Amino acid sequence: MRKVKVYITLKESVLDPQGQAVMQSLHNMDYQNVKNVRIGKYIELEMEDSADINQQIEALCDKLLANTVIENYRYEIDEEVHS
Amino acid sequence: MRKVKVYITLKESVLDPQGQAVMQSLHNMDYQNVKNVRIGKYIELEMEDSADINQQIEALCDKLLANTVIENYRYEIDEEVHS
Amino acid sequence: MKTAVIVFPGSNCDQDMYYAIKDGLGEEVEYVWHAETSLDGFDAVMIPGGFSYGDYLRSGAIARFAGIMPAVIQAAREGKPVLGVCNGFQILLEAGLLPGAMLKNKKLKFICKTVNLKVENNNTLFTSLYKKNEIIRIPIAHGEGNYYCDDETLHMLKTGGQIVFTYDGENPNGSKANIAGIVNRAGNVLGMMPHPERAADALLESSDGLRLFQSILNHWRESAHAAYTS
Amino acid sequence: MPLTHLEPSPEQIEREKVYRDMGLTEEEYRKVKKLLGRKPNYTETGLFSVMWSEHCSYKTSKPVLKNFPTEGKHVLQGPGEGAGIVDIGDNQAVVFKIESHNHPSAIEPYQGAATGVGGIIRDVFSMGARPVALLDSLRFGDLKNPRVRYLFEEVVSGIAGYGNCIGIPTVGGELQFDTCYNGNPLVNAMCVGIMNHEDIQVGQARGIGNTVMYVGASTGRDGINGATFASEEISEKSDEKRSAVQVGDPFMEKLLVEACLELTKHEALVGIQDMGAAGLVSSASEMAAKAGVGIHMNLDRIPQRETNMTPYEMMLSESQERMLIVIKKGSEEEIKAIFARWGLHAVAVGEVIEEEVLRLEHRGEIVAEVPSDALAAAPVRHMPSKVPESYIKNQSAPDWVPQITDYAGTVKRLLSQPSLASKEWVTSQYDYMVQTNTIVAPGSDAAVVRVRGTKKGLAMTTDCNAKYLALDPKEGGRIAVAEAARNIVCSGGLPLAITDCLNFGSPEKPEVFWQIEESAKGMSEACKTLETPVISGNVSLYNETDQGAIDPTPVVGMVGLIENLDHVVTVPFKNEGDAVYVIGRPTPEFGGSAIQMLTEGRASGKAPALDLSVEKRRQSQLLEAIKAGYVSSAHDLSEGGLACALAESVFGTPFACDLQFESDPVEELFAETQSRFVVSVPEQMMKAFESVVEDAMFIGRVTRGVDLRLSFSDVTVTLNRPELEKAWRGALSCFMTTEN
Ligand SMILES: Nc1ncnc2c1ncn2[C@@H]1O[C@H](COP(=O)(O)OP(=O)(O)O)[C@@H](O)[C@H]1O
Ligand SMILES: [Mg+2]
Repeated sequence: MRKVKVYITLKESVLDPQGQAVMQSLHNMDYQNVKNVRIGKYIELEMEDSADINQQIEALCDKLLANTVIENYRYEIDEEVHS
Repeated sequence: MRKVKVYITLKESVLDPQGQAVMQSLHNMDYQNVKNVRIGKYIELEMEDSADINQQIEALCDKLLANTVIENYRYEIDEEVHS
Repeated sequence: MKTAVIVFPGSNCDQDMYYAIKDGLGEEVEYVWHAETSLDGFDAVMIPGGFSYGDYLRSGAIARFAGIMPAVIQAAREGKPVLGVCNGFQILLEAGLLPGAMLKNKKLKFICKTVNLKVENNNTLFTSLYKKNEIIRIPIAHGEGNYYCDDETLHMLKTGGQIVFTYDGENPNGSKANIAGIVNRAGNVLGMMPHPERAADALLESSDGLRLFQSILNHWRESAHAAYTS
Repeated sequence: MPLTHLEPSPEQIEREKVYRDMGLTEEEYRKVKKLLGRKPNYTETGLFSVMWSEHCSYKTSKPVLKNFPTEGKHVLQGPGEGAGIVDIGDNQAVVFKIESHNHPSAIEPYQGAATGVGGIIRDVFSMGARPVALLDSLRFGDLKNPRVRYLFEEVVSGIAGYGNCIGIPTVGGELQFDTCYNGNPLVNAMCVGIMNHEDIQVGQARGIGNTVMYVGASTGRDGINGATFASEEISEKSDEKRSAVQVGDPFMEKLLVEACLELTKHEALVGIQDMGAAGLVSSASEMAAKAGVGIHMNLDRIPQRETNMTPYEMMLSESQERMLIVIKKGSEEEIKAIFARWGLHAVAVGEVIEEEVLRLEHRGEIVAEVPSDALAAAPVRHMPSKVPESYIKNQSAPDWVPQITDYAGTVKRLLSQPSLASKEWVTSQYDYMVQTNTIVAPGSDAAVVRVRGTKKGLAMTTDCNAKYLALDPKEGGRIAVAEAARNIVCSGGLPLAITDCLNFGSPEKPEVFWQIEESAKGMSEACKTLETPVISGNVSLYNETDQGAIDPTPVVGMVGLIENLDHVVTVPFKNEGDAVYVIGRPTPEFGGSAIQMLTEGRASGKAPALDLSVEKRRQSQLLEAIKAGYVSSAHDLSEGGLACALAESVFGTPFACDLQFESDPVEELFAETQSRFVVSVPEQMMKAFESVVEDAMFIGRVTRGVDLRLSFSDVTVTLNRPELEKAWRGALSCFMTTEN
């Protein structure tokens, strides 16, 4: 089994109301020095290793995990896990 | 300015209904080989560099970005960004 | 009795709470803007439902930093009744006035319907007019009402009689031990996901929520009377 | 440099016909040149192309729309502003409008639906009204198709996500499934608001020298060319155009609602309009044109979310949650203070000028200057229309009559069709109770919302049976209005007015244009007889995929006034022993019926006929009986006929009924003959009821129990309530629950 980490972010041109609201509240809390807050998803999963693991992950992301109309994703495949 | 990446995950002991639902649909889509799906947040922000940047980020996370009753966080500080 | 209804940006049950107290209960009530810093002169504090700050990041996470929150915490310490409903409950959790946290509903969908609640503890200032184990009909409307706490906290809640309401029959959101509402140890801060203010008017589907407000009023009358005679 | 140096020059635009890619025809481009007296530059070409798109200009539907009856004694504001307004007495008025977001929802269903809700809410509060209710009229394809399930699930989440967050209850709507919507769902949202007469606002830029301000979210490159896109068929090509999907921010809009309603009370406010389709261009040019003035706008002051935006991008952006307001010069600081309290910025971006032009300044240069009324005056297109072959064939086809032996099984199958089944899977995701004025929740004929502080209520519904329109658009158009009115009347309301959303295929096809004309004719006739003028509406054309056009679907949104909440009546039977009446006799009309769809899989023949004078009489008499307190429950017969109406009358109750008929069972139970109702009446009211409602026929009694007994001369049909109810309640979630 391999551990896969998927990072899903909104496309640059897409409005991120959450990020905006969080930044606003950080500013109100006197963290004026924080900028450009963007909120995305971080998904961890485990998967059998295989020759086409990359294709498999991409299929998962394209079909379900990410909404490619508004989101981008990238992923990392970690070390072997035993479970 | 430094780019900061914060990863927020549910604590191991906390059930993750979203992760469960995603795993269920992956299984229904015939990705039986996917296990242990956990869904968290991935936050990117930019911040002035400073000597106590680590403390600052941890304060942000403890106070606002994560709810430490149910969540853990970790972060990375990236290269200098120019904006 | 003079009640404060706190208004955050994104609160949307503030008016419902206001009318439940003004028309349902027939008592004095005022809105208090989140940026205010004092609750002097109020006998009870209501944190209404809604989506404060859009529920962005986590429900209640941003609201707990509002200017009014120190005054809410102060009121709670002084023993004034503090009621948080739905988003108000979430804010009380984030502010640490009540233990635990909220997760997304088990089925991940927002749920709006009237449910059966069981009154687990009628020995609180909020529930004295209900019978113990009475089943009441109160609406719920939330997407994150799946109450979570660790086992130690749960044990404490149980032994301390802090679980006030549980869902009877089907648990709509997957909350731990069917919890729908809890009080703090002192018993004067109640957080609940169901909306008693939506059930405080004879024209609506249920008016079982009215007795919760009447209980608060009775408590106030008794304690005001006690203060007067002592 | 104003960033325009990279754009094609006016000469290049003409030479390389760039205007065509931007959506202007040859003829339209020539007209632009004539209006300007020169060749338009890139920004200007863009302004014309969006403003002259079907979505913004109604250039093809205008000739049809102008025949709608729009006047009535209660109408305070007809079509033309953000939303229509009707007087409800005591110095109060109801404001409402419906709008489509079909094309955005086909691409990104969650955000498409959410921003549809956000847009219609802005239309209502920009009139000065507080939004009190939402309705959603939805059409999807076949639920067996996974993409359709995805669209359905996400659209419902999007509506819930926006409406619940902003705190406006979603109290009603419709939900139908048909293969014709497979690639092209319909997502129509309606918003209803309440206001005092003196608060009525207009979208006008009056007063030379007054200040134009921008409030709300900042501008990004969202949905650029969205308006042109909505006027094209969905195709592979649209994939490329979806550059930046618009994302809704209901939290921002909640702040905007509150701030704008505060602003409405301020005497410095001159005009207000939301930035809907075609954002800044349409709001600025419409406000100027309506007041016969011009606007000079400095684009450097527009709050921008992204860097290096060109004038073209800023003017055409469809970023959500933005409003344009005109205020008296000198009051800027006071206005800013109102918005600041809600955490919003209000920015002065321009000035009202005498010269009737929209003049845009960017980085020290004038980058566009066009006559303000030119943008709002797209050349009307008169499309050819042609009677479709299928209509002729259907009209002359022999009447189809179903053959039924297993009555109980057929009723059960009907009730488990997604279109007829309980909509609870959807409505339980909507907060229908917030504001604590929802007197009748989703599930009855019309929703009822109290007017707080009075005894009054508003009944509201959306309706359209597209199968009837597919067979006969005129008859179907009449029925859509009549059915909406029936739902209002059954709830105890007097129908006041309608808003409509005309969802059709491509008007460039003569057969489709004929459908548009005919349906509008039919709707107009019904509106006249039923005295419900059209006060607002929306047109959505080009609802086509390579599978063809959708069925004509002109959705009718109607609001009625309930004088006294004591008059409110709902669908379920209330008391054992009450007398049951059917108003109206059945005729063997099965064209487009639910039973035909169930057994044949397609609609054929004639749509049921509607006699508007009979309709009007029955509605008036039933309303009179309801107001007199004679009626325990009332329900109109619609899809699925009497069989389904009776079942719906016992669901959720401990009751059944025992009924006797002299008619033919197939006709009586399944025909979709129009203008029929099922009503229950307490014993002591029977005489009084019969004296008021001429066409009421006593058929039996409400019983306590589980079996509905329906006796006909040679057959007795027994329907088991729990069995039917289980099928009806479970059908949608059965499709939507993916867990094994
Ligand atoms: N998409 C929807 N959103 C909200 N309510 C809906 C929706 N679809 C149906 N409903 C509600 O379900 C009930 C039944 O709808 P429908 O079968 O269309 O009624 P009718 O045939 O009387 O017009 C109505 O109260 C309606 O408002
Ligand atoms: Mg009906």
